[in-house]
Amino acid sequence: MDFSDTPQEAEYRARARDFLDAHKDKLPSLSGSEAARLKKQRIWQAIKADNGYACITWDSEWGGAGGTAMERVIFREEEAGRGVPDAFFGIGLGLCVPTIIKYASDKQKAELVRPAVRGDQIWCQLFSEPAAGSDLAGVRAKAVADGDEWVVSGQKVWTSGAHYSDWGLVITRTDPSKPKHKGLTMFFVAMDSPGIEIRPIHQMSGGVEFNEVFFNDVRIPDAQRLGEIDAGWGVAIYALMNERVQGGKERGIPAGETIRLARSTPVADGTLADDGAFRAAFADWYVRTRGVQLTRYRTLTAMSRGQTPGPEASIGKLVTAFELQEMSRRLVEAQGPFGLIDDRAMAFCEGNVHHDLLHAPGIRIAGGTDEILRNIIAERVLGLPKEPQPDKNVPFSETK
Amino acid sequence: MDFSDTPQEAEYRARARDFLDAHKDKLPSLSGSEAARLKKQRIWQAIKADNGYACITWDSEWGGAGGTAMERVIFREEEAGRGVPDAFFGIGLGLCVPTIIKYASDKQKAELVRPAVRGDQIWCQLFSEPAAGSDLAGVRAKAVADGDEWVVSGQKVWTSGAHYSDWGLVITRTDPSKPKHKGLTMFFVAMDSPGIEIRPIHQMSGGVEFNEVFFNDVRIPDAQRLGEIDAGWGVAIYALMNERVQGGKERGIPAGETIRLARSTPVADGTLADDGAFRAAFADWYVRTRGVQLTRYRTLTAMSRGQTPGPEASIGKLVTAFELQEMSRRLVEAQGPFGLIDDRAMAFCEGNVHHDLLHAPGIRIAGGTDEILRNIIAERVLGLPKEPQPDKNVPFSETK
Amino acid sequence: MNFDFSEDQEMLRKEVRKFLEARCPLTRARKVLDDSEASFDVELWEELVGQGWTALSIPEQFGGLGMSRTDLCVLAEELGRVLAPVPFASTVYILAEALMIAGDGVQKDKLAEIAAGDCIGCIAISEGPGEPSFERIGSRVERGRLTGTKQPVTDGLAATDALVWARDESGTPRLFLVPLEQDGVTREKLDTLDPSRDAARIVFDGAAAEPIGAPWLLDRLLDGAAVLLAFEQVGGADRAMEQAVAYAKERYAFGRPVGSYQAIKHTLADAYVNNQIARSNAYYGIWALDSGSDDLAQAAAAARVAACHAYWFAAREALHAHGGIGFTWEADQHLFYRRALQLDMVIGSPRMWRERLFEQVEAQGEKMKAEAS
Amino acid sequence: MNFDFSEDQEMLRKEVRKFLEARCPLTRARKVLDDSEASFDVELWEELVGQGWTALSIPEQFGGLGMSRTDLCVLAEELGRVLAPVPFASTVYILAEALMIAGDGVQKDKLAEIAAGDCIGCIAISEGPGEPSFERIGSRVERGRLTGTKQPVTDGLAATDALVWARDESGTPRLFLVPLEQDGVTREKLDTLDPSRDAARIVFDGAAAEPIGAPWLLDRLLDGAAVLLAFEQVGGADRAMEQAVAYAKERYAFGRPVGSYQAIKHTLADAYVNNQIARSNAYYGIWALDSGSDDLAQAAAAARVAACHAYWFAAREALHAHGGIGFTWEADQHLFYRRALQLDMVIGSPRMWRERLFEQVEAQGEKMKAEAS
Repeated sequence: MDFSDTPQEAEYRARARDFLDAHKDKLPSLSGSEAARLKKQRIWQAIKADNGYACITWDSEWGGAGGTAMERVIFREEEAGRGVPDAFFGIGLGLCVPTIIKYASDKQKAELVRPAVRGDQIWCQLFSEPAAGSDLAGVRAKAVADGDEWVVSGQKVWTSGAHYSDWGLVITRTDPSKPKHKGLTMFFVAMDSPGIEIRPIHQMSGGVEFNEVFFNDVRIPDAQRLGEIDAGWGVAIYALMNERVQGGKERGIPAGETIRLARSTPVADGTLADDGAFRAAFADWYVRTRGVQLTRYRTLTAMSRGQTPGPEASIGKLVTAFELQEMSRRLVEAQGPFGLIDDRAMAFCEGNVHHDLLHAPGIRIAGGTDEILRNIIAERVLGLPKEPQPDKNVPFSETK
Repeated sequence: MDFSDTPQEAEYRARARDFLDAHKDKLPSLSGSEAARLKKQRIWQAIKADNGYACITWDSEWGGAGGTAMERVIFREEEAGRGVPDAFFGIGLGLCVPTIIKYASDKQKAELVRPAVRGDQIWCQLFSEPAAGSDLAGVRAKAVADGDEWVVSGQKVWTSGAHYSDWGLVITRTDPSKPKHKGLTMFFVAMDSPGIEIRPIHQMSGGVEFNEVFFNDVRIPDAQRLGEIDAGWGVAIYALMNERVQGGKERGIPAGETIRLARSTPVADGTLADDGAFRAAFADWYVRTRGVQLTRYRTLTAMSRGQTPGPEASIGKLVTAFELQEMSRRLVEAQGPFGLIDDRAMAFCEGNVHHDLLHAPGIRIAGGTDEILRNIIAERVLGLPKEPQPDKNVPFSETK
Repeated sequence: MNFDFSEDQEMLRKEVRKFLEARCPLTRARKVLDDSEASFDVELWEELVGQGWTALSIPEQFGGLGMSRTDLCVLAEELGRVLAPVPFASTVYILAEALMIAGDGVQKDKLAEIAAGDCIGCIAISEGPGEPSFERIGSRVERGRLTGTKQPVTDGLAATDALVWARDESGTPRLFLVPLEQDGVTREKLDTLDPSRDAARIVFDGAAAEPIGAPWLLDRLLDGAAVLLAFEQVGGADRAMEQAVAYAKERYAFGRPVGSYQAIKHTLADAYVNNQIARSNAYYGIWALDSGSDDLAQAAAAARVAACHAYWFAAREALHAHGGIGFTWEADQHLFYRRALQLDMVIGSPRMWRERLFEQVEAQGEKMKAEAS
Repeated sequence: MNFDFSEDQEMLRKEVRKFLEARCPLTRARKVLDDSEASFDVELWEELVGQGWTALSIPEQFGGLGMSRTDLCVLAEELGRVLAPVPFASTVYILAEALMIAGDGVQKDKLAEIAAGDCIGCIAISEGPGEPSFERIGSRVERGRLTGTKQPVTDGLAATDALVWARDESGTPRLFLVPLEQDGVTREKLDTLDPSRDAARIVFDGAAAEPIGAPWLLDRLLDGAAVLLAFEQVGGADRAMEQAVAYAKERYAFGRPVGSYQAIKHTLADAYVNNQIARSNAYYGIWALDSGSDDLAQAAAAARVAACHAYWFAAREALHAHGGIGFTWEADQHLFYRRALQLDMVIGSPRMWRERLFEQVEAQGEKMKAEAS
């Protein structure tokens, strides 16, 4: 039980620090327009790729450095500590490209993997649909074979980065007469293909992180099929399993800053930090968010011992999304009526807590709702029985 | 919107007070052995019956006073204010006897109703079984016709007062080849019938409020059948619907006393009553328990306008049982290690809060678990869809 | 006991609901939300005035309809259901109440203006971070002239007249009546968590101000507002829950309506329970307000604590029950989420009101103990 | 980083679990629970001593096995799983620690007695209602003689030696080592919420007492105990949850296993999450304890707050998930419910530890800020 770096880890960290210090002027930040940020991130990604920091745990064959999960986390910790955002390439390198490596042809891999690792090409994931959210297999976008091409029509939704992506992984329904999980097929598609229309989704928090993507008779070569026809569900599961264990910081303001904020918030009798209700709530919030962080270190330890992280990794978002929602409300409300003011220039923490309060509902939904995550823990970790699923063996075309 | 007594109610209350004052020496209390308490309660019940206070809302035909629900509550408030427990007759008069009035023959009613109203005879309810708890229709105790008698064998459980009851309402399975709700038949049975064996259940809280009741080939005349053969589910529903809207006080210590206790509990910096965490928790507890009380007054208002209380009455126990559990834990724990001491002579409030803490788990279960109550609210009040019930149309004998 | 609305009041509710369903769909609130210039829905406001709603609780001698505050609750609940983007609460629950309770002869003349829709009120108590507090108040009136900054002032742009909490010449905080259309008053729009409602920073620089009522008036006004706003909150919470119930019946996942899953159905049952508890506490609050009961402070605090909890829970979980769609700007769920937060904070947060409730219950316990001994 | 138990420790766990499954089924705890005379399971205690468990963390020079406190955690978790009705924590996590940290030459001799099972410890800090407090402590030592009453003292009947918190002649509260088998010590059994564990009222009337350690020793001992007890709590919480999971798979209602209903399955998922969070905080706590980190006070408080919450939640909901049967005396669920409460309060309640945690996090933040500037 050792929480500190091992000598090897310490050495890796020192090297990473040197590397980052040496490239101080190239480090991207959160400021600027999306286009400007993207440009800087691409340059930085290429530098990382050239130095073995882009896909640290991947084989060198794919542009990786053959490193450990712990090394990846160490690098990310150091990067994050210097304000480098974790943006643009996560879905591609975490989910899409590993799927390409597993399912695409050698020629395709040779063409696609390295540009993605270097940030020259960006990938997005086109799985969700209006009627296929938690129940991902409810996909309705259909692909119909036409010679050695497929014609895809339908609507995808919640696609991050569709508007700046070069490639997308798209799941389609190829046989509606089979039960829902059994008539799906996966493709990759060039995002500039004719017939693809991308519309941004305006979120309640004001941001525009996601898109709707419409497929209007989009033609995809059969060569871009991943896996067998009607076997797309397994490909999707493989893709989603590859979502990496994240390093770096939790969302929301850090503990020390939370207390300092409470110290500066007057209440009738002293400051918010003197209020037993706040102190107790803080303590509970602290052990939960800290517990998630520490649990991630346990997972990393398991990974560094060669184990694959299991469904228990689901607890992170389940806990932190809700805690973020409630703690940000608590902090905002403690300001009294003044807390209503949602203006970066006036609100505390540059309005970040207000933003968290309006953003947290989305975190509780995206990437698996609270309910889906609890199901995963209950069924896959605890082995509790599944619920009856009336549409399981019914032809998709006959389901609601 | 008037929270005070109307002139008629005030008059009724004054009369009730006079009556109670005039019988001061006859009022039963919580002290003494069960047998002694039962004896005093029977005497008091007879006095109430003679004066129209036993079954205030019932027709005079059945020994009632034709009064209003509000009058019943007023009488009970006054009675409770003088320390008279609400014991022994509740299940009989609230649930069993109304079912007798609805389903039994005139002769049976003439023989059975008045003795129950006067407290001369006591009734118990024999519905639950080890495999029929929340899913009450899972009854396995079987009744087999034999001439003009039925032979009943099986086990009932959670029967309050079985050991001092004269009569019981018992639901049995008469046709296991029918789906579970459709092969049940209801009877009433003399509790001293040969073959009935009663064993007390030792609760975790130390008390013995319930019994297991074993039926070993107990013979019940067909004349004691209530409703048609195999139509017992409807009779059970009727019986359970008659469970009255309770008057009187909530369980747990009252608000003022809770605060006084907190004032006398030292914490590092002053008393528990100065602790913001306690104050906030108290406030939430207060509005919830008070809210339940006030909701009951709304229900009574609806009843006094001739409406039947609906499933919304389920909220009371759902809220108060859990609040009791958490508030009693909070109060006990705030004592620090001393809170561990569970001894009437040493613990605060004569150990009642400790008792609540050990008793609350049972309240969350008995008479509908939290989950069943939420289902009732969701389905019957909000109209949300039921869950799939795989055994619904399956012969009972083929279910698990 | 008759612990419910009367038949007449239910009739009133029916009319009010019918009117608002026709005239105030959620698109009205959204319009104000989306329009960065708008502070309220002027047209809707004029229609409400036309219906006599601003006049409802004002005595007939001042041009009102002379109805009770319990009648007013019916309006409050219905306005809460439709997220009406108008300065009703500031004007009717607060300014009109202040004038009725404590206005002098001339001040009371404003009641007729309120009834006629010509006067819009606001209350300016907050100056900076933290609950408004006796100790920290910096605004001051000297020789009838007010100096200080108040922010945020809900309905501060729409209002013609403000109640402003400031120190008098002896340093005692009390309320002053301040016409806003005068030199020495500068108003600026503020962005808040609920852009469907109006909020302003108001700078007073020597504005004419006249005292109204004794120093205790503010507490009395906040108690009354807490009760009436509790009805708005219950209305909003019920509507948010109803929307989620309707969605959960229609939306399918894994071959079943999502409302058949206990995670959703039990959460919605909890919302129902919270709303009922809030409603019952609000009923007791309005009885205490209308009957002049000594219990008002306690009843108002209980009504507010229960209503804030219920609305936040309902808005939060109703949004969540809608899944991804609920997180979009186009969906209505965030309107309730925002309004729940707005009503949570507008007259001091639940934190402050829990404290008030505790103090009131303790004080009452002491009083009863003293009486008993 | 290697944030988990080592292979050797996992091996140890395997052995310990195997031993306890064979030797300490829940009937052992129940026996003490049901026997109003018994204070602990003497036979089991002797077996644990025979296994060398009381010697585990004691240095070899004092007759121990010289293993680490992290090794001890493995025992703690397993003892927690089986609700072992023995004075292990009082003796090993507290008395032995006190002697190792602060015992003088002669006092340290007791370590060998602990290793051999001849010495049983207890810590006597509570005197009356409210968390044990610096200000309210009434016990006092004058000229080596202790006077005062302590209640409840966990393992106070079983113990041979007590650590007693009392004022020294200068009035400063500190710990004293007090042999219990002497004149001037009267012990009486107390009924507690968890009768499977020993508790006593101890009256000291001029008992011989010698000081041990500096006044800060108590805080250090409580921090260490918080971490080790957190492992007992995690063990108990996991076991309670596992029982409920097993029951929920087998028990049918409405034609389905109750564990297929989200109300049950999500509650058990929450229990799992709580337990993992408690486990991770406990790991950090033991790392801080064993590595002598400055973070110990904060890590210990976090471990305790998380563990108390997890155990209470798991015990409460595991009982509930069993339905009526869980409420009976014969079922095992109340054993966990009671033990959760016992461990909640035994070294000060979660309320107190939340306060400690807040203070520690704030102090650390200040320190880091000072270092940064």
